[in-house]
Amino acid sequence: MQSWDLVRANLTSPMVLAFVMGLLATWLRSDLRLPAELYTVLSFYLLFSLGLKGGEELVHTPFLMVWKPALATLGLGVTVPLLAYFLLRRLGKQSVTDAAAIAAHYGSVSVVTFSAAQTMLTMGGFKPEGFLPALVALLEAPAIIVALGLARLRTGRANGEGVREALRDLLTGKSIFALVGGLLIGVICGPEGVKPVTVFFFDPFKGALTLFLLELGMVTARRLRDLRSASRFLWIYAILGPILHGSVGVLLGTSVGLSVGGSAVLGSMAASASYIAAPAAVRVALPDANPGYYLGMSLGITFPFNLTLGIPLYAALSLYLHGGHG
Amino acid sequence: MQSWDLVRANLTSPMVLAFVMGLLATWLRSDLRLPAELYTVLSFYLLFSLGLKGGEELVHTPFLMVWKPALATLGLGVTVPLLAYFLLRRLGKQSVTDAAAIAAHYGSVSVVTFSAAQTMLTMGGFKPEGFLPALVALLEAPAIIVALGLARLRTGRANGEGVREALRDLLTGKSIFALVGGLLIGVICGPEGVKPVTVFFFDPFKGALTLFLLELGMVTARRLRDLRSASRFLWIYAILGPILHGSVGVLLGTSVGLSVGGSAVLGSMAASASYIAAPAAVRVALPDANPGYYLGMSLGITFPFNLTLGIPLYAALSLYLHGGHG
Amino acid sequence: MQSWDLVRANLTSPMVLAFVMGLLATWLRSDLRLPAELYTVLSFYLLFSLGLKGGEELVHTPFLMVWKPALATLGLGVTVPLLAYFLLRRLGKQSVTDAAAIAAHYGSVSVVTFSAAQTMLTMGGFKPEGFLPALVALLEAPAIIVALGLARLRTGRANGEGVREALRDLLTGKSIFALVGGLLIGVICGPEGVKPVTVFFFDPFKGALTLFLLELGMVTARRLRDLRSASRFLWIYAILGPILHGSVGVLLGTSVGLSVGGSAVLGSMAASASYIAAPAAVRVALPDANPGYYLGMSLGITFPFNLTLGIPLYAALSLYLHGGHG
Amino acid sequence: MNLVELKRITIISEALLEERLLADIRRLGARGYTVTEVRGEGSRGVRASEWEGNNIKIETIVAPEIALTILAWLSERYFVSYAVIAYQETVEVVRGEKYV
Amino acid sequence: MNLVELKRITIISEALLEERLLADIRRLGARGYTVTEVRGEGSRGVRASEWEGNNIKIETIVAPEIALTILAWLSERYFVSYAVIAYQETVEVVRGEKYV
Amino acid sequence: MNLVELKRITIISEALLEERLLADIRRLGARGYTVTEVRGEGSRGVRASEWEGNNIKIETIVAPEIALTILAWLSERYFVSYAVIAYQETVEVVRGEKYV
Ligand SMILES: Nc1ncnc2c1ncn2[C@@H]1O[C@H](COP(=O)(O)O)[C@@H](O)[C@H]1O
Ligand SMILES: Nc1ncnc2c1ncn2[C@@H]1O[C@H](COP(=O)(O)O)[C@@H](O)[C@H]1O
Ligand SMILES: Nc1ncnc2c1ncn2[C@@H]1O[C@H](COP(=O)(O)O)[C@@H](O)[C@H]1O
Ligand code: NA
Ligand code: NA
Ligand code: NA
Repeated sequence: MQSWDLVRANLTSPMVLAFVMGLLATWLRSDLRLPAELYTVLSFYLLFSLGLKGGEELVHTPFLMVWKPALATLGLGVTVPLLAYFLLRRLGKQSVTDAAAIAAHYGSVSVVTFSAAQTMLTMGGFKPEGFLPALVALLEAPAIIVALGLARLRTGRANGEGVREALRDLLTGKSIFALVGGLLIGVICGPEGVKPVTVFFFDPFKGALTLFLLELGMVTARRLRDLRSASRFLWIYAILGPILHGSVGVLLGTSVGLSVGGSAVLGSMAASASYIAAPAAVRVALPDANPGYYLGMSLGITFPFNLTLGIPLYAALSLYLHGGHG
Repeated sequence: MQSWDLVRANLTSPMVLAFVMGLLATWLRSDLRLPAELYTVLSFYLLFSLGLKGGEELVHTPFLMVWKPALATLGLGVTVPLLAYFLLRRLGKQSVTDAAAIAAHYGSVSVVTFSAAQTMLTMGGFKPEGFLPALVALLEAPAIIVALGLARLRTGRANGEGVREALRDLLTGKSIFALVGGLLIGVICGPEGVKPVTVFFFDPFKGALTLFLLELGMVTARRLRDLRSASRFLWIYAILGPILHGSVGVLLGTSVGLSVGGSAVLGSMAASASYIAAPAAVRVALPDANPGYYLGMSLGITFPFNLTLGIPLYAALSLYLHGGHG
Repeated sequence: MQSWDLVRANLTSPMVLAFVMGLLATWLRSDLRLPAELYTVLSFYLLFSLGLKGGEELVHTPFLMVWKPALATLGLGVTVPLLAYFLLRRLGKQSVTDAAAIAAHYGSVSVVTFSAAQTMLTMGGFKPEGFLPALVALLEAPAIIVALGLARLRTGRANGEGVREALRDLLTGKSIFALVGGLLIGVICGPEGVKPVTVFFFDPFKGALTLFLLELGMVTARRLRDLRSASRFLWIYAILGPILHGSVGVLLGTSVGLSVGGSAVLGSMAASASYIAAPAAVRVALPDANPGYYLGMSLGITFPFNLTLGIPLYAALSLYLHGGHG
Repeated sequence: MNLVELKRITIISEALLEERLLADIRRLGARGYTVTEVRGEGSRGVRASEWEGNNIKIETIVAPEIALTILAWLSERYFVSYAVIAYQETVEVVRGEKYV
Repeated sequence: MNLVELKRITIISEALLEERLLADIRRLGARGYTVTEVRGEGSRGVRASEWEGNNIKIETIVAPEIALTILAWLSERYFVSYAVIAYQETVEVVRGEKYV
Repeated sequence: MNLVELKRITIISEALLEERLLADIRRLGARGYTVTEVRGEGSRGVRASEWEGNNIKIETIVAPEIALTILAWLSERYFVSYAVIAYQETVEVVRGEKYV
């Protein structure tokens, strides 16, 4: 069956295996360490390269092809956090602050999940549309704004000053900045202008992603411990949530005309939970929310789930919705 | 018009845009940070790679072709600091120490400006002579020695001990060491011997330069603030000085037989102001000179000016002097 | 003569010259510094890439071809430390702890020496067997275990707790972890799966090794000072020891059917002294042994000796034993 | 040479708070500060960054009255919600006048 | 705001000992610690790592009795064979109760 | 275990001065030192390096007389032209004899 093939190809890719190696390094208490500086450099590199590639492709994409997916993405950025907040409050009995904090994470997007999805779909023969990185930039902020707004409405706790600071920081935040910076440079330079730097920014991308995932594996393993005190509902939501949000993403992507690969990647974006932009914003605006919950869920459970099983699942759904063919 | 084309090509290159992105990151107070370790590694990488490439090309360059440009370079290294010192004292009314300190910077050379000039000229179709990196190594130290000598003559302030220490440090300084080390290895190994490492040292060069310029943009933006207290004359000199020194460089280059590209690059070298070797030497030998002035001028104004408008200007002048053709 | 050619090719390779440049940087008191983080990242990169390449090749190597060299390697891991310990005690009059500590280092393996040997032999036209990195993984630990066991037998000083801790750390130690992790990923992914990341992990390998050797040169120069107080015997052993162990390795490699290149590399492995895994283990289990001796010898003398003269020597011996032909 | 007795305040906190804390201590009268990247563990151990234990240590030398103002403000504003610890010591500073 | 007088212990040692030292001070009663990467030179200068001078500094704030226990243990267990130095100071800690 | 009262000197300065400062304190009698990379801002804020705020912190434990000699030397030699701050504290050092 085709989706099993995807799962298998996925699980035996260097990227996923490097992530597992990182997990093991921490669990087996190896003294293997990669410096935090490498993490910083690689995450900038991945974001900037993604942006550059996206920008370069955006140049020769007709606007007509982009506006519907862009609207769909903004729609996801508003719907998913509301959905997540509602479920976490009603079914999960979480406090307003914790529910809003978690909703902000699930509404936003993980760039590494996006990269992994794009790489895997391309390797599986379903090349997604080239302008998707632009959508990532659109999906990052809105959910966080919606969730912080919600918390502010429901309590006085997310005090104005904190929220305002968090929003300002958000729009100049490093991940948006790197991605949008790359995008703009890609758009301005165009394919010809970008060519001299492709050896540096495009060719080693998959290898750099592999190395980054190894380091992320070590970080993830440490983060899982923070979930000890979390209720069982949160553990479950960290897996069923993504499936739900991801399905909405795939559906929406398909309905606005994205290809099999494109819809699957949009699904993966919707399913993914932010662990760079959202935590920084939430920590400032909602200091009473428990970081152990929101980071533990998004980095400790949802990220590995998406990386291994989630992406193939959204790909299978996308394939099915497109009538079983690329 | 051809020189406008150069300006435009220049301003829309990934390198210059990355530099602007770095400036913006600081001005918009983004939390984007690249670790200082990356800066150290990239600057070594650029210097060493340049040296290696230059050395490899030097092997099959007849000595007859090199000795005149080499003498011209040494001439620049003596003339430019004297010229700058004179103007800064007479017209600018600067103190002896500040004038000497600034003259040391403008007489020496910025390797990144050199790399950018070489890359841009090559991309514009005017490939400069391959042995130019050897000239960079020749241009770095003399001006600093001349300027410190001047200061010592005019005051007792640049005390002997400090000057001697500064000179010893200068000749084993990291930038000369990396460049000359690369040069020698390139000469010894020759093109065949270097081949196995070209994938690492040559192919990613332009991309690495782009990343370095991004980081340098952030640093530059912070340095500009130091100029607040500087007199208007210094602001002006930071732009007119390079044009003057650069023109001398292009003229001299043309007169010793360098090609359009080669003369333009020699002009860019003369126009550029050091911000690695010179500050370190000056800080030790002339502790009373204001670092806010010399670093603010060379890094905050002259570097961006050369990167954007200066290099095309020297290229246009070189083209004109060569009769309008490559 | 062919072996002189090897020596010359070796001494004029970018790798060896970069190492010399690193030595000079320290001896001439240059302020050239490469951050410790780069060292960490490069050593991980080299180990992981080696493993990956080895794993990928292991997939299509029949088991029959591997088992004999594997046994020979384990044999070396037991014989060499016993031999070294015996000589250091009897002829060298070293204390039990120092003898055991040094024996642990010479019995284990230096991955950089291995990489250099593999690269040089390949460049010299004697491509070694692809599965050799797997043997490196086998050679790292046993000698350390044997030597610590010896020390424990002869004194009560290597107290049980320390030895147990050291052994646990050893098997999850960063160098084994990186190498074996790469190996397993290479085996699981196979050549097809690894292909997308070869641009990152394989192509820049030689360049990365060059950069690493430059940094290692700086470290080595500082380490040499630690040998001031060592007896003359230790200086001599640091050169004659490797020749002895290396010859045993070449002989054993030839006798189990390895090619000229393979035997020469196995000899280089035997001749090399560990300076990552062994020092960490020995410092914990034998705190009274003098790190100045074991690190000074392995990093300060044996490593440069092998890099420059040793490898060509083992290659010449291997060539001779194989009847003078590849 | 004159030595002046001043207070050195040390604040250890999650890295996220750096800018805020620096703005606060400057506003409350500190004339300078020094920041070190550190890592650590405490009783709470929560950290809103992927990199657990990624902390900063801020040290500032101030006059005793200002030290108390700063410590009081930190205690009130940050101690409940964030991973922060702060303490003061007496130090003898060369040319200490300039920090007051 | 209440300030409590406590002891701050500082341990500087070769990086290799980090995990061990942290395990020890935790076992002896420390409730938290902060680690800084430093480099240095001393009288012995031996170091079992390629990178000479690659040390760590561990700081922990504890009650005075615990401080003495920790220092005594360090002195007995590590000082002979390893490159370690340790000292204590008195600090005034904001909300110091939580570290005792 | 014996604790000896000694002085700990802390010097914060622009990174450029590291080698010089270390040579000086060694010459004046220090038997060891520890260096940390830090960043900071002060009243002057000038720095002759592209990387603003790139400072070092040198700590050395010495006998009280030596502490005064070192501080006096720093004050006279460096304070006018360079970005340097220095202070001393009393610390109780385990096996403190070896630092004197
Ligand atoms: N007793 C202590 N001694 C030294 N540092 C501490 C101590 N307790 C906490 N810290 C530091 O303060 C940070 C925050 O502590 P906490 O809020 O208790 O998690 C920790 O990560 C440590 O770096
Ligand atoms: N007098 C001192 N002052 C400050 N730090 C010291 C002193 N002596 C030793 N150290 C530190 O402790 C480490 C180990 O010292 P040692 O065991 O004497 O080699 C050194 O690398 C320094 O970081
Ligand atoms: N009041 C202060 N407290 C702590 N560190 C300071 C203080 N003033 C200056 N510094 C440090 O000393 C360096 C040089 O200070 P300055 O010479 O005033 O620019 C600064 O970059 C800071 O790292
Ligand atoms: Na999402
Ligand atoms: Na110049
Ligand atoms: Na060996």
